[in-house]
Amino acid sequence: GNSDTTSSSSSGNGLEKTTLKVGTIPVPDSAPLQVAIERGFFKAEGLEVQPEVVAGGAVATQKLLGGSLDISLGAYVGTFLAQDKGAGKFKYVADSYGAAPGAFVIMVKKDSPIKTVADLKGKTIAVNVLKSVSQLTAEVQMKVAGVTATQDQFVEKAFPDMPAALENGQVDAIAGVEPFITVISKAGGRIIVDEMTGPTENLPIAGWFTTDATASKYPKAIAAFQRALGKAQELVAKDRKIVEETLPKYTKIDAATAAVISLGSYPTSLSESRLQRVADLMKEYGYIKNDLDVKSMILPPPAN
Amino acid sequence: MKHARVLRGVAGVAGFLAAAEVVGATGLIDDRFLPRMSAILRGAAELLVDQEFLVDARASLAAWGLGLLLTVAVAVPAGLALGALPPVERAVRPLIEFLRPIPSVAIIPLAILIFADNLHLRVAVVVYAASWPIVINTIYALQDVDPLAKETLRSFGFGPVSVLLRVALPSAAPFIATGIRVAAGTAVILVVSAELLAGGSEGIGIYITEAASGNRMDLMLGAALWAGLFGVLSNTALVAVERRLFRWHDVRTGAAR
Amino acid sequence: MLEITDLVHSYGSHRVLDGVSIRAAEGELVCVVGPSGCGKSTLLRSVAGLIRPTGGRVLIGGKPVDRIPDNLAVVFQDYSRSLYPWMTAANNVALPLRRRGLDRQRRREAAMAALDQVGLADAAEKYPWEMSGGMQQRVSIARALAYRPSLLLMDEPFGSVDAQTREDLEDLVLRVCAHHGMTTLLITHDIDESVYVGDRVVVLTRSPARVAADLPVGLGESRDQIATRQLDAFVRLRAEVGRLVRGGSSTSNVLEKH
Amino acid sequence: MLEITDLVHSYGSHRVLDGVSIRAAEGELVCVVGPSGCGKSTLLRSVAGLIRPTGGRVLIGGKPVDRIPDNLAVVFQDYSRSLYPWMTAANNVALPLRRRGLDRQRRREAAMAALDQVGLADAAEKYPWEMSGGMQQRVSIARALAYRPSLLLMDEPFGSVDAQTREDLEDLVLRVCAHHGMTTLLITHDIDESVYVGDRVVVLTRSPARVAADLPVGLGESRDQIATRQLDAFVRLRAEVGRLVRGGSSTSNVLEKH
Amino acid sequence: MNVIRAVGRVWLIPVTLVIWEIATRAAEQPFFPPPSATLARMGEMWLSGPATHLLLTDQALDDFGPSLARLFAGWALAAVIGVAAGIAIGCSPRLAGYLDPLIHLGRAVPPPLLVPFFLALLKLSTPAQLTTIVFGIIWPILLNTIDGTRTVDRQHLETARIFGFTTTERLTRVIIPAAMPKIFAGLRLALSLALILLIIAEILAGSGGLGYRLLTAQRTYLYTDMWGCLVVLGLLGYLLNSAFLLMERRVLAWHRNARQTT
Ligand SMILES: Nc1ncnc2c1ncn2[C@@H]1O[C@H](COP(=O)(O)OP(=O)(O)OP(=O)(O)O)[C@@H](O)[C@H]1O
Ligand SMILES: Nc1ncnc2c1ncn2[C@@H]1O[C@H](COP(=O)(O)OP(=O)(O)OP(=O)(O)O)[C@@H](O)[C@H]1O
Ligand SMILES: [Mg+2]
Ligand SMILES: [Mg+2]
Repeated sequence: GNSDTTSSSSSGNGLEKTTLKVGTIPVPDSAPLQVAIERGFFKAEGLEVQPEVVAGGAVATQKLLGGSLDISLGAYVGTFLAQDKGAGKFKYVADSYGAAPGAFVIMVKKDSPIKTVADLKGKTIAVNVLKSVSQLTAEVQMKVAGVTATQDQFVEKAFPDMPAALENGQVDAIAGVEPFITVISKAGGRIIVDEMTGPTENLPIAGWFTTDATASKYPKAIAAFQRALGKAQELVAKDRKIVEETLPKYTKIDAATAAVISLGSYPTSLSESRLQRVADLMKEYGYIKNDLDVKSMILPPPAN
Repeated sequence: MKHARVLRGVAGVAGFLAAAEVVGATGLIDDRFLPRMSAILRGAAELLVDQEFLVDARASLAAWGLGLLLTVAVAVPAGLALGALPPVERAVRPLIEFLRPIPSVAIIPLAILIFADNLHLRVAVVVYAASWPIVINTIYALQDVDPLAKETLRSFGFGPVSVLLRVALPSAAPFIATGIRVAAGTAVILVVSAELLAGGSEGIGIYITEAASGNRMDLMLGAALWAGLFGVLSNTALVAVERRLFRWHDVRTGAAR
Repeated sequence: MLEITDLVHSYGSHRVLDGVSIRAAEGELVCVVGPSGCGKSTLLRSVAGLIRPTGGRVLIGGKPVDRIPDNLAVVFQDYSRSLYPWMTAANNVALPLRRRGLDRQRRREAAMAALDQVGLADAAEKYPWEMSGGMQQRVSIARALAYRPSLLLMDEPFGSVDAQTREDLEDLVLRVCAHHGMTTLLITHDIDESVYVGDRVVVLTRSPARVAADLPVGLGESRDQIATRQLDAFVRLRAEVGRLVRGGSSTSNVLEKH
Repeated sequence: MLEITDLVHSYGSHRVLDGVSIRAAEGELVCVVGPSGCGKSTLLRSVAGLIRPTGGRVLIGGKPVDRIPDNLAVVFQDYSRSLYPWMTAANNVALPLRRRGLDRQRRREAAMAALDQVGLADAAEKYPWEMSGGMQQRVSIARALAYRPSLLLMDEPFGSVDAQTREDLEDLVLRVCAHHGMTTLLITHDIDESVYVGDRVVVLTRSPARVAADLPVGLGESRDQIATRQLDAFVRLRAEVGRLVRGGSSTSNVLEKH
Repeated sequence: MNVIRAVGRVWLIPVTLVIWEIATRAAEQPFFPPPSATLARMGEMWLSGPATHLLLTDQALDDFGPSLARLFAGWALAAVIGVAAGIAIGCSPRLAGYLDPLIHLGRAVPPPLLVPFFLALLKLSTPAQLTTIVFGIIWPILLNTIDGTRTVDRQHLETARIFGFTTTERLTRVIIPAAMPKIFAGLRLALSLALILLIIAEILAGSGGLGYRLLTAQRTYLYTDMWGCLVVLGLLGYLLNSAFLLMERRVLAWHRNARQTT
């Protein structure tokens, strides 16, 4: 498109760094990045974004600290945890993904005696990463149902292993996302509860973050990144179709699946108050000990 | 003779694949959760024409090759030094035995902090974990060198280093080579594991991560199959080299390769 | 040149050498005979500095042997284990010549010459495992001779070759040692050989080994396989050594336990 | 009992045996002599079924050798590699006796007796690497004799022992073979020995080996180390074999290339 | 004399510790806590229990007990299978022909990717964990055993054939003793690998044990805890290895003596 023509004009606008290594996870959360790359939004800012797959938020924080990434997608829960434990100082530069109905659910297998959330008491629940947003919201839902979750009832399982683990009885329930929800449903699995209801409705899930050091070293480059991504985020937020088209390009979710799966939301602003909800829940459920000053972890996009 | 071997190998693999398929077909494994062997094979075949996978495979191969070369370059001299100098070996042993059981899941996060470059990271992880079989085999092989062979050269006035390089090393070489073959397999695993755990821009492990996100088990396991095949090929190549280099060893022993 | 004084060696509590004294002048060829298992190889290994004897002293050129002496070559009893299976005969012979500072070409020439001398010119490119026992033994003799050591130790070097080859090799060793003034200690089981080859014959007793007799041969400089063996002195000495090995005591009493 | 007919063997393109025919009757002791590297060990390995000869036939008791024959014992030239280093001398000797269906106690007794016969009663509990070359060789002789095979193959079995022991062992082998009616093929380099021990002496030519002569010894049944060796017939035969080994042609012409 | 020997053996440990302590204090990297902090935390986690339990805390018993049992079971199983299969393959070129490609295929597939297979096939998690361990550590045992079996001195084998040894005798009296040093090299490699695979298996199974503890420590950014786990692993590795060498010294006494020089 017309991105090529604009790129040359804006490349000279004094970016400290024109190449950014950005960690992504091949999940719907990072669709806006893909869109921004494809549509040349970064190029227009004079930025070259090199996406790199990371296995999860924990690796992303390591890679940011080690300097092999400049910016990465990261779930808020994980990053807040890292910040609280003193693993490093991080700054979110853009929101990416938020909860929406049907995108995060707890499932059991067809003939499971578990009917309600309360039945999960003492049962093993698989989450993709321990102490992640999945686990946190599961704990919240259980508390809402009047039972207390214990640490050792959660086990870590990669999403692709969940269907078999559930079927084999290794775990009693799983906290899943798409496209695995669809897979399990097809095998007769039942959804017990949507994790993102009640206290967790619309909970922010993941955003783009960097370290304090990088943020203060390359303010202009980060700002450029924020602008470009912001444009993509707006597009995606408005039109689910774009996500559906983009997903097959950077994940192995095919178009047919992409068309039917439940997606989260793509928030267009980095809202301190929304993120504070995450931090508060974490404090309430003992994930972090101290009050987290979310404000200090946000680098709002330039008013543009 | 050679043909018979190849045929047997093919028969063995075919037999295994067929058995795996039967296990899937009889429902011993639920094929809703684990694709059948035929599906995996189809996935593996699909990968062959998948440009993205080919790029990934080439990247993993490069990391593997570089890693293994470096491993050999580091581990063989280290093994020789430790095997030839028992006091040093005794002093270093606690450290080595302390380090050996540290798993890659713990090493990789460390390596991420130290190596910013993905290639360096994978190579470093390979060198760390694949060195042990070579080091240990070298130490044991050196213990097995005929003392008379060493004494012969010593009696001609050769120094310890000469004896080590001219007698001990050649005598030990066949068993060191076996260590290298073990290491080659380990290195494949480590490259892929490092990619799975640490991520990156290209590599078989990256491809698997992507396939996992779409629940494409067939592609995941197809990629894993290619990694395995890669092990077979590297082993075949190494054996061919061994057969040329160590003919003297084979004829002295009952070795029938 | 070589002075072995009161050499004692025990493996654990098992005493093998019990005060053995042998002297060899520069260029002298001393044969050592003695019953199987009496300690001859042990003696040789002590002289070569390969084992540290429990007691006694070995001097070479006046200096005590505390490590492997310079300018030494050894033909081991177990010759097959002392050849390197990954090298051809020629390379096995040429290898030690690196110590002589020869370049590749010269090493090769020297090795070929030595192999020719032991009748293996054709087998230069063979690997040890492609050679018969006797051929392997000859390669290790060639290796030692090509090295031109000032002290040559040989442990039953002709045990695996036929009578004709053996005689040829005996003459070869005599010639080479004389020509280069090598001091030689040769262990053998063949009594005729010890008398034919040696300037002196040292007879060891049954284990623990002591020197039963140290007999000068005195058959003059030149030897001939047929003529020398028919000399009266040869026949007498041979009988004497034979009797000593069989455990009798010396009649000549010369030089015994000096 | 043993019929070797026109045996041919080549290693690659290198012909080693070139039509060797040897016959041994039941209980006969045939000595094979020949130049180093001519193919004696190759011949023995063919008879033992360890290599498949390129051509010709080996029959044992009328049956062709296509695998290792039953009731066979071999003393290898490279004795040190044929003893198991993880076993004591006694266990090395006793191990094959399991074939004979003896219980542990009896095996042990037989092994001790055999070791005693070769003069190693004291060394029964030693490991091979604690023994001298000659002792190891005697252990492998003891192992073969204790086994009481119907066919005994020995490749220079007395090469590493002293003259006295050698004579004792020669007499021992003669005694045991005669007593148990073992058919024996004995390779040796010692011409005296071949005549003293053998019922027949087969002389092989230089490589590629052919039978140069097949001489009946005919010195009668009983042998004595001193008396026999002084017999005229012995001295004559010895000279004849010596000449043949050195490459001359047979004067007696008897039985040559039958 | 003995003191000097002992010092010679262990001097490197305090030296390394001191250097590490200085380096980590200087770096102030939260990921690299100083060893003193790690040790203190380890004491808290595992060694502050009642004296009746040798000071071990409940957590220590929880963490180590089942882990060690799995470790030994896995290692022993791998040893038996690896040595048996290695000898069979080493002895039979025909069998080797059939199995070789499969073996090399199998050993180059990352164990974590095979876990779904094991889980699907074995359902229960303990056998699946054991299978994971065995599958991960068997290769050095197998390859070294094959090598050892194939390279028995030819004359040893010929002697066995001449005297008509039965297959069992050939195996137990000739091949196994001759291959033993190489098998031991494989077993020693596998022992440390077993610890690694134990951790992986525990992580994958998500149940208790040291691996699970390591994982939770990583997930919650408790780096001191994580390092504590690593130190325990290293110590375990060292102890197991020392015990192994003790055993090896007994079993291979003949070998050491036969191979001694001077
Ligand atoms: N490494 C060892 N450990 C224990 N004892 C040994 C060792 N080497 C040799 N012996 C013993 O020392 C004695 C002498 O051995 P040595 O090899 O010196 O004899 P030898 O005179 O060379 O005999 P031969 O003529 O048979 O070669 C023998 O009784 C042997 O058992
Ligand atoms: N494995 C082999 N490969 C190639 N050539 C061989 C092999 N073994 C033996 N030869 C050759 O065959 C010939 C005969 O060897 P063999 O061992 O039979 O001789 P031999 O008569 O026993 O000699 P010796 O008396 O020296 O032991 C030799 O020239 C040798 O080089
Ligand atoms: Mg000796
Ligand atoms: Mg021979």
